[in-house]
Amino acid sequence: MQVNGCLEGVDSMFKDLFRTKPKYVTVRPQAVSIKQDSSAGLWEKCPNCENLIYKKGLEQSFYVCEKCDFHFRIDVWERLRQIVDEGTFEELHTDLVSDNPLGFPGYPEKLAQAREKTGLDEGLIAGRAVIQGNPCMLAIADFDFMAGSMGSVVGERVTRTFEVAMEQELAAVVFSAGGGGARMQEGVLSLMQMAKTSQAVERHHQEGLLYLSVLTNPTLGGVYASFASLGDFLLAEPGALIGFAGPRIVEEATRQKLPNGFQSAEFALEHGMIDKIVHRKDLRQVIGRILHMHRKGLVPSA
Amino acid sequence: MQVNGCLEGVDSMFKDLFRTKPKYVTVRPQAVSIKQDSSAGLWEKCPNCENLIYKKGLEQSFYVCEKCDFHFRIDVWERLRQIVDEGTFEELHTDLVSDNPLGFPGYPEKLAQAREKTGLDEGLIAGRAVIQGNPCMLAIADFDFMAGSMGSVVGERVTRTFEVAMEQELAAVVFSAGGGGARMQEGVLSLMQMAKTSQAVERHHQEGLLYLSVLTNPTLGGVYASFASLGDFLLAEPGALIGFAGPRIVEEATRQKLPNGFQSAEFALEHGMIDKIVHRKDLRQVIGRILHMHRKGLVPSA
Amino acid sequence: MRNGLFEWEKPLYELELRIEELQKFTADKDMDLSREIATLEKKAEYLRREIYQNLTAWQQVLLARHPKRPTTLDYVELIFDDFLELHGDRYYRDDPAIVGGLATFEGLPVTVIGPQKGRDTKENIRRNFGLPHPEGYRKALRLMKQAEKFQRPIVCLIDVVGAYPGIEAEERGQGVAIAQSIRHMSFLRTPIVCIITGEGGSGGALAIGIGDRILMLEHAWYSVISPEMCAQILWKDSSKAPEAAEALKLTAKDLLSMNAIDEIVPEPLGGAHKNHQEAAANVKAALRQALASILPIPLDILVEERLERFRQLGQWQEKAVAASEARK
Amino acid sequence: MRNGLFEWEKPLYELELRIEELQKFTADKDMDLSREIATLEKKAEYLRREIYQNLTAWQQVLLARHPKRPTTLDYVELIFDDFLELHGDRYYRDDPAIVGGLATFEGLPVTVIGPQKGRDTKENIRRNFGLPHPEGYRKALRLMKQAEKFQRPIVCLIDVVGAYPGIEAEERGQGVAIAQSIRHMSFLRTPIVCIITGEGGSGGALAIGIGDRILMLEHAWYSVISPEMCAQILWKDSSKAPEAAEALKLTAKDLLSMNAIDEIVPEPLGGAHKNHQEAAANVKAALRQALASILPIPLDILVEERLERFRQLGQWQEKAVAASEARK
Ligand SMILES: [Zn+2]
Ligand SMILES: [Zn+2]
Repeated sequence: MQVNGCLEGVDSMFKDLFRTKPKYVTVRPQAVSIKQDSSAGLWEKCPNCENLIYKKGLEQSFYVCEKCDFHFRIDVWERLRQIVDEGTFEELHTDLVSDNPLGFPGYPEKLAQAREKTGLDEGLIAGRAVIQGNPCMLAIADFDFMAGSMGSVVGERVTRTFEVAMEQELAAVVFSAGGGGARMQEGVLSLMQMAKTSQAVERHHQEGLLYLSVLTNPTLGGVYASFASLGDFLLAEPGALIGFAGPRIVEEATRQKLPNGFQSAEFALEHGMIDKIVHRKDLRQVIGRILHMHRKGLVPSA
Repeated sequence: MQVNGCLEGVDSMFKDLFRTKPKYVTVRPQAVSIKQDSSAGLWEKCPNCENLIYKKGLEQSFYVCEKCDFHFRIDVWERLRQIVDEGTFEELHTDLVSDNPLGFPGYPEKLAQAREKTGLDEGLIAGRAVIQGNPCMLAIADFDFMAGSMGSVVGERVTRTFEVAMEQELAAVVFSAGGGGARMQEGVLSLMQMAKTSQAVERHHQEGLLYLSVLTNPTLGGVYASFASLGDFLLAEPGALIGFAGPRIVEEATRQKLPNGFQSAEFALEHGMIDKIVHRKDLRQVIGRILHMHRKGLVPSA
Repeated sequence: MRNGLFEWEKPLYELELRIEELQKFTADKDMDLSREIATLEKKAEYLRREIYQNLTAWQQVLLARHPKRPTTLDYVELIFDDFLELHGDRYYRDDPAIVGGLATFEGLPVTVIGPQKGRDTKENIRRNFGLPHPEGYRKALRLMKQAEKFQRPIVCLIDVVGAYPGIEAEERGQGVAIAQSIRHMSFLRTPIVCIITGEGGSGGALAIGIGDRILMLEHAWYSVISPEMCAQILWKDSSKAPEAAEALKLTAKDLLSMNAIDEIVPEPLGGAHKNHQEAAANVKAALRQALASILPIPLDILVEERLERFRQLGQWQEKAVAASEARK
Repeated sequence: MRNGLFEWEKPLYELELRIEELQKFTADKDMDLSREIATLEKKAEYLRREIYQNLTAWQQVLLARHPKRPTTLDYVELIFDDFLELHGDRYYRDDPAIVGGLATFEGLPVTVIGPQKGRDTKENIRRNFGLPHPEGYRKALRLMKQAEKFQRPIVCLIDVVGAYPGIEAEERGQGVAIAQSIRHMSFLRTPIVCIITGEGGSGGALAIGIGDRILMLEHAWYSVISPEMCAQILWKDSSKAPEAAEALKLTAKDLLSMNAIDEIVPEPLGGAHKNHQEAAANVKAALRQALASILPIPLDILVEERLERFRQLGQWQEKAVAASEARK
């Protein structure tokens, strides 16, 4: 009963959460993953069109290739910088640290590497934010942290995002980038996060509150097949890979050549699975507009 | 305001309906449309396999060709004989007679012909019945009456079927055979019966009551696109034509060759649109079983 | 029709040409023809009213199909602000033959939905000539349910010949999609205004036509079947469509008299295609009034009244005695 | 595996053969070998327990995949009466990889749903080897909503390697279908018993796995990923599946210890395929008990408890101070 044991304190802890003053996190625009990953040069080659891009210009272009619109993967801090009104993000639920519930070989080491690589303690940060003047609960996944996969901590943070949103009657905005889907090192407990998060979404929904899900590259597996696809509005970045079984799995299972653009955001749009593809440069404004249109108290002029 | 005028009395009339003793209709097994339609011989040729069938044997075989299972079209009286516990059908809503609201040329004559041909006053009879011991509200359309199309009277009778079922907390069983769908001679008023009947189905549904819809040959157009496809259970007779736009319309509009078995019950089953195809000889038993399984007060043995 | 002009408009057109000529003459030659022009204009004015106020049912149908008639997206652009189109049914496909999304109407967030005809051949092919597949109706219903969640009013702009009668549409349950849309739209706990802007073709229109207020443009038509198909079925001759149009009672005036609609929205003289701005302004005014009249109604009552309106539609004779006697 | 026999069963099988020989010898030659036989049988009994009670995780996985293992329809036939199969999702297709319908369980009407593997090659092809498409999950959800309407208990029999990873399945929204199923199943106001009878493969199993009681057969497995795929991803070597099976903690015992299931249903010695009747009888007894324990619970509380169970699943450390310090 190890699992239960460590959970006993959750309820009371949850209630204590808002008595302690939330910690303000400074947005750190310098921590852009693309810079960490690439070599030390001044120039970055676009992986799509091979255009050479001056790195310092990328920040102004939202980390989008100006030639072909390829959207570079960005980390949570860059995402915050692009989306959130400056200085408004308060991170929550930082007291949760991943355990190794199955004693899975190599998991602690992988976690340590991911922490080192990203500077994050887990694959998703969550908190309160203001977007174009509209307060909301916000969660952002980071693909560089174990492929944005959902373990117990990610699942719990997503769940609490909706729970706090309910408590405070706020909209929820979630950026998913869960390429690995579930985190297999946490076995069936990882699978169960799909249930837990979907249920939190539905409870929030039943209160008549808005949930805006933004599918970023890639959103696959258990992340897509739970909270990420359950938004009132599903926006996606251009070219984002979106699907349940990843393309390699589909190719192996079916031994068929995948159609062009298979599982791209454009493919998902055509097949009726998302509401809209939004260029990264417009994302803040579109999200802001949707949030604004769902504010209570907008009165008919008639 | 001609339309409204004639409707003013409806509400009070509706309430009076059950004060007057319902009239018991005797089942008339001799009035089988196939006999009326065919020539005077002793033998009937199966239109599907050209098998020669001894007419007197048809009654015992439920008007199904024993060689190829072709289901002959049957009239409401034969349907009652096959489905309803003997002597239990009480016809209701017989006081409604079709008008000519649009002054549509030739409509009164068509009605007169249909009445003559079928011995019915309209294309659907409705009432209370018992099926294998289970009381229910029952409505049966007759294709031979202007292709079973839905005018104001058919729409009203279907609507009242569900309303009385709600009042008496009964299941509703409806046999559709609306090949013409809407009755164009009543114009937009005919179209509006789709709304009226669908709304009655939903109200009945919201009371947690069972609606079992049986799609018989053919069920098309406005009949299919309203009450007929909204059952909790959708059963169909083998080979029944089921669809929105009829096959000729589809062929003309698309100039494509229609696939084999297009819009057959089997096609609808494969495409996920119906629950089950039931042979006419099993229909009574299957309906009875479903009704029985939805009786209140079935208690767990555990 | 030639140059977007109907046969019956020809006398008027010729008169207008003549007036133009005279005006040009006046300007060029500095001659005073104002009396002649005034006479002709008076005559033209008379002719205009004579023609457009006495259109036959069939002429109205043709007007409603004018290729330059404003489409759903034209109205959206002219009437609403900040339209954000939303896509997809979440089951199979995004159907370009129905558009829908969020918008504001004079500051009020609304959900706008409507079939969309193409404005040129290329767009028509992409949008299947505005003939929706089941996924179009499923998208519409999804957006309506979204609107209901936020108690956002719904505005349906209806201009559709009918649901697409195609093989794939049948495979994917065109009839089921329409029935479910009618069923669930009827019970939505949010105000709904439907406006038939052009063609209101049968179940394909009714599927998104269950409203608390149902408005109809002056020259739109709404019927259980198209006049051509009606003529074909009844008289085996689709060229008798004009007679069928007459018999079907499909004009706005007819529908108002049958209580199938609440109000007729006037069009610019000659039809909405003559002046998109004016047509849209009229729709806007009517929509404003319709919303103002239903927004204050509590949702329970709103839905009850919506259901009651449809419950009352239908016409028959009551012959309780005669019927039961005939059966004895 | 040869003749339906696993490698590790070989010593036992040989011993059983030997006993049979001796018995035959006794009968044919009229010799008393009862002492020898008794000794061997004792040994066999010991070996049987030794083998089947100490199966590795991987051996359990193989057992759960035994081609003769009872399928969903086998259990339906042996446990329920009057099964009436119902078809279709009402959107696209009837998926033969998931079966569902009405039945009675000891007189109580229930809705039974489960993925269905084929019992021979031909059926396997028709049923896509029991790998559901989105329409399968949509059918399941439709039948569950139907059950909810009549407050009819739902029994899900789960045996599925996973949701089908095919092109068309992705086109039609496999992920969306699973998410919606999880979401809506969680809130159904009717009792739900889930029984993992064979394979419980990831989201494809969870989609119909949200129950008030979740039972699992002794040799079934349930995991976030198949051992082969896990080994392939982690160690680029799917032959390391046995290690992955061990690491994933996917056996019934493991799941019970993690509170992911409520109860283990015992199988006949050697696995359910050795005796379908006995396996079904055990499932039946467990189902009877499970239903008896949840049927009396008021629906409000039932749903709350269902949600609470999943709300509690997950494991982490709480390091409020450490974490916030690390960030300073
Ligand atoms: Zn580029
Ligand atoms: Zn035959």
